[in-house]
Amino acid sequence: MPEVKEFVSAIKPTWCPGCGNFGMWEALKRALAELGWEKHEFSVVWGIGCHGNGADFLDVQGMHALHGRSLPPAAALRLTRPDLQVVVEMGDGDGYGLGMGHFIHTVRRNSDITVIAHNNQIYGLTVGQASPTTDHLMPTVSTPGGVLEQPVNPIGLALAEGATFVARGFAGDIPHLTELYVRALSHKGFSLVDVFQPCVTWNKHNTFSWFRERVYKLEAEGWDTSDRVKAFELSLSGFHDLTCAADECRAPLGVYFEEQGVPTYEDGVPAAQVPGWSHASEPRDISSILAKMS
Amino acid sequence: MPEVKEFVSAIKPTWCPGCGNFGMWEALKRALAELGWEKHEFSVVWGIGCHGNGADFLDVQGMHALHGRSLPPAAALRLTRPDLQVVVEMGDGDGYGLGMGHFIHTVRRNSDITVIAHNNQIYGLTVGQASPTTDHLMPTVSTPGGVLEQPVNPIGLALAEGATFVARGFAGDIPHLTELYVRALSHKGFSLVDVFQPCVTWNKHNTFSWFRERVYKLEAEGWDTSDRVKAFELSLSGFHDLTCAADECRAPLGVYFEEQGVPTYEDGVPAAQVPGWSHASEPRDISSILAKMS
Amino acid sequence: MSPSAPYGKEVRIRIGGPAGFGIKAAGQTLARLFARAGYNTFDLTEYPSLIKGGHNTFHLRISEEEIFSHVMATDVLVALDAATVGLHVAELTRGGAIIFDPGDVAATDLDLAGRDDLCLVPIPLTDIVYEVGGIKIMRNVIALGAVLGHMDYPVEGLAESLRSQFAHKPPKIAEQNVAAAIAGWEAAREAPCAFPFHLAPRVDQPSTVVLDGNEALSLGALAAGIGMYAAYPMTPATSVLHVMAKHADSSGVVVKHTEDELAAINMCIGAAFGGTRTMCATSGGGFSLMVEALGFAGVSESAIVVGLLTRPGPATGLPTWTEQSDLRFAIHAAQGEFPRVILAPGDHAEAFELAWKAFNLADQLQTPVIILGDSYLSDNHQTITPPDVGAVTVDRGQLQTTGEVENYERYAVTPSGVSPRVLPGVIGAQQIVNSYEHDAHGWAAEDAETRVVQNTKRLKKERTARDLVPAPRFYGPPDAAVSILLFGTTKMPTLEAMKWLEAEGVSVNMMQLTTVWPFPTQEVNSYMERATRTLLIEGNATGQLEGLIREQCLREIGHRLNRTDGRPFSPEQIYSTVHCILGACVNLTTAGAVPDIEGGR
Amino acid sequence: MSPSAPYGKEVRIRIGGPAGFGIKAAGQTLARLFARAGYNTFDLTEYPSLIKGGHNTFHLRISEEEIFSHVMATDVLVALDAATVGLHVAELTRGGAIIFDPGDVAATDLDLAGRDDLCLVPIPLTDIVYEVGGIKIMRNVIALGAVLGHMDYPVEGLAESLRSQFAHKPPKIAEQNVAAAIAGWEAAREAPCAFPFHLAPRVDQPSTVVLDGNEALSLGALAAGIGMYAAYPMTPATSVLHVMAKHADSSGVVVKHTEDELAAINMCIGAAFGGTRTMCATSGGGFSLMVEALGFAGVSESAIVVGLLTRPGPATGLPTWTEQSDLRFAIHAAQGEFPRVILAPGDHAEAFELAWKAFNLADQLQTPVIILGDSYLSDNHQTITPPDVGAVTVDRGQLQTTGEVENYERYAVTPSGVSPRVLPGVIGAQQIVNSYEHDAHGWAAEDAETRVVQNTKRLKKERTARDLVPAPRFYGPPDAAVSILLFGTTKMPTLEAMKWLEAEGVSVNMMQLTTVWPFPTQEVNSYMERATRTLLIEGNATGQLEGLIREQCLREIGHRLNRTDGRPFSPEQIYSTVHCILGACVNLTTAGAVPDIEGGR
Ligand SMILES: Cc1ncc(C[n+]2csc(CCOP(=O)(O)OP(=O)(O)O)c2C)c(N)n1
Ligand SMILES: Cc1ncc(C[n+]2csc(CCOP(=O)(O)OP(=O)(O)O)c2C)c(N)n1
Ligand code: SF4
Ligand code: SF4
Ligand SMILES: [Mg+2]
Ligand SMILES: [Mg+2]
Repeated sequence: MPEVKEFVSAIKPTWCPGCGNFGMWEALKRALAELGWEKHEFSVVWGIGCHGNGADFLDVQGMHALHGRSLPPAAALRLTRPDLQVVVEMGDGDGYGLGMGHFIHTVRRNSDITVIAHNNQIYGLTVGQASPTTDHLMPTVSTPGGVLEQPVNPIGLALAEGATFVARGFAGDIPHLTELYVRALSHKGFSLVDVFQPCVTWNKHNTFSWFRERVYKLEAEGWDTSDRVKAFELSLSGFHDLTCAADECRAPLGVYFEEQGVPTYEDGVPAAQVPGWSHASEPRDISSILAKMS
Repeated sequence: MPEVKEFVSAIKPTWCPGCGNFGMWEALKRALAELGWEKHEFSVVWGIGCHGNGADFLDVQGMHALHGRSLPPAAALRLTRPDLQVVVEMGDGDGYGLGMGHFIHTVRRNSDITVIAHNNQIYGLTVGQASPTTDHLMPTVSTPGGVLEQPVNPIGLALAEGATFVARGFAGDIPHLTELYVRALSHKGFSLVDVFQPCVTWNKHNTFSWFRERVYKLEAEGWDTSDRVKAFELSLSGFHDLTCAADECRAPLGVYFEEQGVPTYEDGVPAAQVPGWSHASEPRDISSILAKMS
Repeated sequence: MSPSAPYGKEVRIRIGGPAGFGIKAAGQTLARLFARAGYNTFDLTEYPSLIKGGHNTFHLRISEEEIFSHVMATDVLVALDAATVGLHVAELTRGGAIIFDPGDVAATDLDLAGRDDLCLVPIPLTDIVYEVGGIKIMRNVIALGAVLGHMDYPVEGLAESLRSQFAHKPPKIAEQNVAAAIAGWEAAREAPCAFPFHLAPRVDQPSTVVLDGNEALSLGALAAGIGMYAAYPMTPATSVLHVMAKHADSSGVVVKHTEDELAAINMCIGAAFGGTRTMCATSGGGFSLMVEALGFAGVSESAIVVGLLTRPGPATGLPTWTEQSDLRFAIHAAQGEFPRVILAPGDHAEAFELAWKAFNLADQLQTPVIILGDSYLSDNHQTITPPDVGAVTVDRGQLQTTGEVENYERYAVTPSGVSPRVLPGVIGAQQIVNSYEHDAHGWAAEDAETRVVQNTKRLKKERTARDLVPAPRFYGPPDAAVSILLFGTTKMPTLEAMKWLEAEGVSVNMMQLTTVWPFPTQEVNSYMERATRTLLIEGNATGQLEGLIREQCLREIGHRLNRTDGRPFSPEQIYSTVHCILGACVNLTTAGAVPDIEGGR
Repeated sequence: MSPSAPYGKEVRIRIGGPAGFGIKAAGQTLARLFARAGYNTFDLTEYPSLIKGGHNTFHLRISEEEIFSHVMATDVLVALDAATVGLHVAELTRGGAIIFDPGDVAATDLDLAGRDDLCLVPIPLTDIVYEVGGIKIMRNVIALGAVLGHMDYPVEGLAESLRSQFAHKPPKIAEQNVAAAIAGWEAAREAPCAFPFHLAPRVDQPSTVVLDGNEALSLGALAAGIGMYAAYPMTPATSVLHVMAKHADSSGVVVKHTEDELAAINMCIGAAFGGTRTMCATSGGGFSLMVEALGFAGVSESAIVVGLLTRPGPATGLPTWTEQSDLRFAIHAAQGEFPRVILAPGDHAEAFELAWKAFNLADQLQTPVIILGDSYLSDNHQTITPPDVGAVTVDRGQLQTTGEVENYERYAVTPSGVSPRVLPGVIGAQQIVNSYEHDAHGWAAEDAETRVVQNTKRLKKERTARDLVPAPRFYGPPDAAVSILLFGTTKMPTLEAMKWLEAEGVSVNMMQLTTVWPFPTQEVNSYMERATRTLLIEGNATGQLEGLIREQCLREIGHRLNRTDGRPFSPEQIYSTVHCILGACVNLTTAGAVPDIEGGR
């Protein structure tokens, strides 16, 4: 069973010093080590963005997919390789912008994958434009007058589509984030961990200290993780505009909602019970099908 | 002011006899006449599907867009033509499948358009495959073993993204549907009317009678349209599987949620206050911009 | 020359009426009937993009000899509504028959365009329905009975297939249908004029199958060991999804109707990463959405198969009709440069063959393989000798599915450009399958040297492909008065026309490009070198194959025949074109005419 | 021949170091300084796809004469880290200088690759920062001061521009920066070796502007009266969105950062329906997502402008580098066949000109117009005479924006193929702008005749376009030893190389295709007809322009120069290639070499 450091690849991380991605990287390595996953027992799929650059820094059997398209290949890999666990690392622009359609449809499918969203509320790699989760009225280089949209509410959306595990973490609290990862990775069915990941270079608003002033832990308050509607209500508190004070804009961390025992998509697909490559060791016998056609 | 019949085009509808689209067609014509909209005061944008074939049957200044892409052109038209109201007619596959991303992002933008979804819970024009709203476990030609996904919950999704007008109608109740249309078309900001539209040819499950056994009117029960969380809870009752009995699977009709006075996207865009073509009557003077570059 | 009468070796039947009345199903019952009776059949369904109403037709060709395509001529026209007569009377051959319901339209009101050679066969379809206590849809069955009756062909076969067809329904239904068929059969016997000759069931004929192009493609994919099929419905590719879904559980295929085509192809890439043989199919609009991922498959060296079954564009275009205007699009789709293989089946047998070969090529080359077809291939049925399942091979190229590796490099540079592929799940197979340019391990790389090395490595596979892909196919004599060049489904009507021309002693040969990319420059060069007159036939306006030939071979085409009205080329059209090129245009008096050829009668 | 020393007319400065230290900003301060002083400048920024770290460089060319591109040679190298010296020492010209911080690396540890001709200028950047009580980022300003000091160029200009640059900040900041600059300037004066010659501010020079290609494109679009710009960020197109957003409110442009590129282009089509001049720009990956809608614009006859600014692919490829490998993709993207215009600006002045002309062409032809550029155009700055705003015209073609119409037909058939366009909002302008094939009104149509009529009508517009699009541009003598063919940004280094060759008496001419589609067959034919030796230069591996010429002109290219390492062609490379073609290869000893040309000193 690999130790934490064995998940470090030969490439030195190129993230900006102080970037929230470091904390997420560390937490994932710890969670993997804690779960004792061997490198040939799982795969990681990344989207394109600063978060995606992480594909070079984790020593795994992975895939660096297209911008916004990390979920379809990940879901298909899980569906055709029952012997592999699948983890997705996506960005907020990547996963909730371009990839929004895939996100919603993967949730309602209850694909048995774990999705980690690097939610820095900004486009990092393309130098600081508004992302779908950028706070209302925040000015960015692509929205100098401030963002006019309501930020995307990933947790609310996931809940609306029957998600079975929805959590939120913070890159600034690695031990807590590691716990969330361990629970999400152990969950059977679709699990989402949306992580506040401060971008120290482009997002001067949602900084580490900004979050530290606002985050609190649901566990600590004995939150009931079985109430979908209450969880939805809680997700609305995620909507905050620039002006709102720390005591108003609380940011709950932890598991919002969890439901066990819901059949996964893979459960429902007979052909998904063996590795897909095993069907192609020799030509398939189609005589019975042909017989019906004469 | 055109009368109902004046919105009928020269092309005779080709929908299957008994199709729910007839009722929606009729209700829209009535609503337009009731509102007294002149044909040059609004535009209609259709997606591709049986619903979209309606583009040929309504005598308007409209656009028959790509499959799944009716919202972006509609939103852009509204944004660049403050003098035109814009209505979208989309399908469930069209708007909630391929078009899901645009749907979510248009909602959170609070674009001042009215979106009518022809929700027949099936792909009509391509002969009966499962749609994103097909009931759980329903077998179709593309899912002979039954649909494994949770159906898309358009109302819940819209509510999660801050929608300001969310309603559900039924093609089998034209007067009530007309009322909903009138309210939606009069609403300032994004309005969604998701309409149960029985497909008599391919969807043998969600039939007119199936709905008649289940629908009830929110107005009649004095529903409070100002509570987003309660509306969300109500939207979950939209999740029904094949087996559930009429008395369990109630289908609420009417306005789930309504919020007035929220600024629209158009309100926030200074350039959106005059028709876009007025900027191109002559070359724009860019000397002040050039001056900064020397 | 006026339309020829039906002749001994062949009968052509057209059933016409509004959509939604089971015309296609009825027609196919007839087709199967004659196929089982040892005849060759070819049927063509034409329909608009709506579910009910409009004008649909089903055209069936039944022949003792080998046939390659539909024809325009019709010997027996079944008019389920009045409009059908006016629309198709011109296609009727001399002495041809019209079966119609006098309840729909009086014989005297039939628009016969002045023809007096036709045989009117009034059948009270609706009345008979009531007599047998059936439902309206049974008009079809009665009409089928009438067709057989008029042709003096035994009705038992039909009765049988109806019984088996309704076996799962209460026996009453089957008997009603049989009664209806017989009633129609008898009514037709009373027709004033008799069918000029007799067909009879044939014995000791080799067994055949009747299938459409999409079924042939699906069977090929299934035989190849496909493990996942992901698609979003789009005419004419839709039915591949249906066929795959139908056999998914019994054959062990994961079949996913995805949220869109972007998901479909990206799922294929994910499944391919896991070592699964995978395919998605669509038409031009969906393919447009797959373009970026096609490049992803190229740079990540993923083995996927993409079906591009074209229809007339641009955009939504004419959904249910046919065209060959996406050839260049398929060749150049996606930013950047990477190797791809494009196979273009010319008929149903080739659809099966090229489908399974596509999977081998994808694995051998680790790059996307496109199967380029069109509506004419997808929508229509042929009787063919059962596909040669024995010939199917599975070659997965350099693939390790299990075990252990050391110092693995996913993108190791090799002479062929193909790198050993080791799947995730294998111990030590750390790798990044990457959409960025990357180094041998798969890590993103931006330095000039690595870029050139990896880009060159990938493009090398296009040269490697040349030795693996199917060569162009050659038909006809080595030397000919006219040498035809084409790709894809145009092969069918061309072979048919060549048969007629050959019978007239007009020598024509043909080169069909089964692989359109990499382009078979050498073969085309030597073919054109030897040609007296060249004729290029393609279903587009801008001459896309012609442009390819000019670019690759620096050669000019002599004559060209293009078509863009959404309808397939007919053998009649190709036959006349060849005659025109030879300076003696045969002026066929109607679209429906077929030549009176030697031994035709 | 070894690298030449800096010479009187020109100085080349390279600043190198890790990303995120304001290298580009600092460099541009310098560029503006010299531009204002009457010099021509050209700067090239090279950076990897990450935000901090890595190796970034800014290369600035300053010249009295007209310059067309970057060069590899460097006279003054500012090394903000040790690595920079080793990476760029080979580019240093004879007697060239290295400005570095002995605090980063001791002079004795500098990797000079055995060069003894170089001038080392140690400047304690970090120490000076502390002296003036500034922050680390000020190292740049000190370095700039040192560059000027070493060149014995007055520091006042720099001081000035720093003051204006920090005008909005507390005065303390500005003064710190000025102090830093002066300190650097003075430190450099103490260098053991002096700069071989003196630059001085020039007087009475015509005023100029310094801008990059994306700014030029944006200005062209703004001048043309653009009303909506919709885009999703993608390198190298991203900054067009930033420029547009910056001027949105003041210029009255709706600027939308969309959820994806599908939305961007479909929004453009919706806005165009409303009569708004509209544009979206992206790179290959985003363009892939726009493909289907490009066809929608084609069939619906929507006037939109699409910027395709390419980078090396496939897929994510090398985001921040340059390539010209999407030419064929741009020409053939989308299913079906429809007219399109593709314009390829060769430099910044053309970017402005072709941008505003693109909007006229889109309106005149009512079809999509693509502006094809690449990273080399987008990312780099030139000093140019201010774009000729007076020359800009607005021609909206046949457009009615207000009033009333009767019996309107959106798709009326006309000789030119262009139909009168009447906007929604006009009384009586009922119409359906349709993605389906349609009739004159816009209603969906499937009959063969309407299809052919409308498809032919649309394609007719491609012929109409030929008389409207910019013709190829010709440079150099009518007859030449070598005739160069190219499109797009390759024009820049080629013109530079031609200047050098001309000075040597080597006669070279060049044809630049400003419009790549419709293809200027005639012009290319007559150009090649007259050529002695042809050389085709394009930044791709498969010879895409070459293929086009072969297809359209049936002509073979003599010599070719291709590049796919993501780096732009350098004039040095083109210069040597021409010499090689002429049989006397000039062996430039290093990449950094530039020829000692007549009057060079
Ligand atoms: C189709 C496509 N469009 C645009 C891009 C350019 N692009 C790369 S990363 C990115 C956004 C990055 O933002 P996010 O997804 O939030 O990731 P982050 O960098 O913040 O981690 C964009 C627009 C692309 N690679 N592909
Ligand atoms: C990109 C693309 N993919 C697929 C299609 C084929 N297609 C046309 S309509 C349709 C689905 C129709 O279902 P829905 O949107 O629910 O509309 P309905 O027919 O039920 O009204 C599909 C898949 C298309 N036109 N474009
Ligand atoms: S730009 Fe932001 S997100 Fe990207 S690496 Fe730097 S700090 Fe992290
Ligand atoms: S198929 Fe269904 S949705 Fe389409 S027209 Fe017929 S009944 Fe209506
Ligand atoms: Mg982000
Ligand atoms: Mg539907």
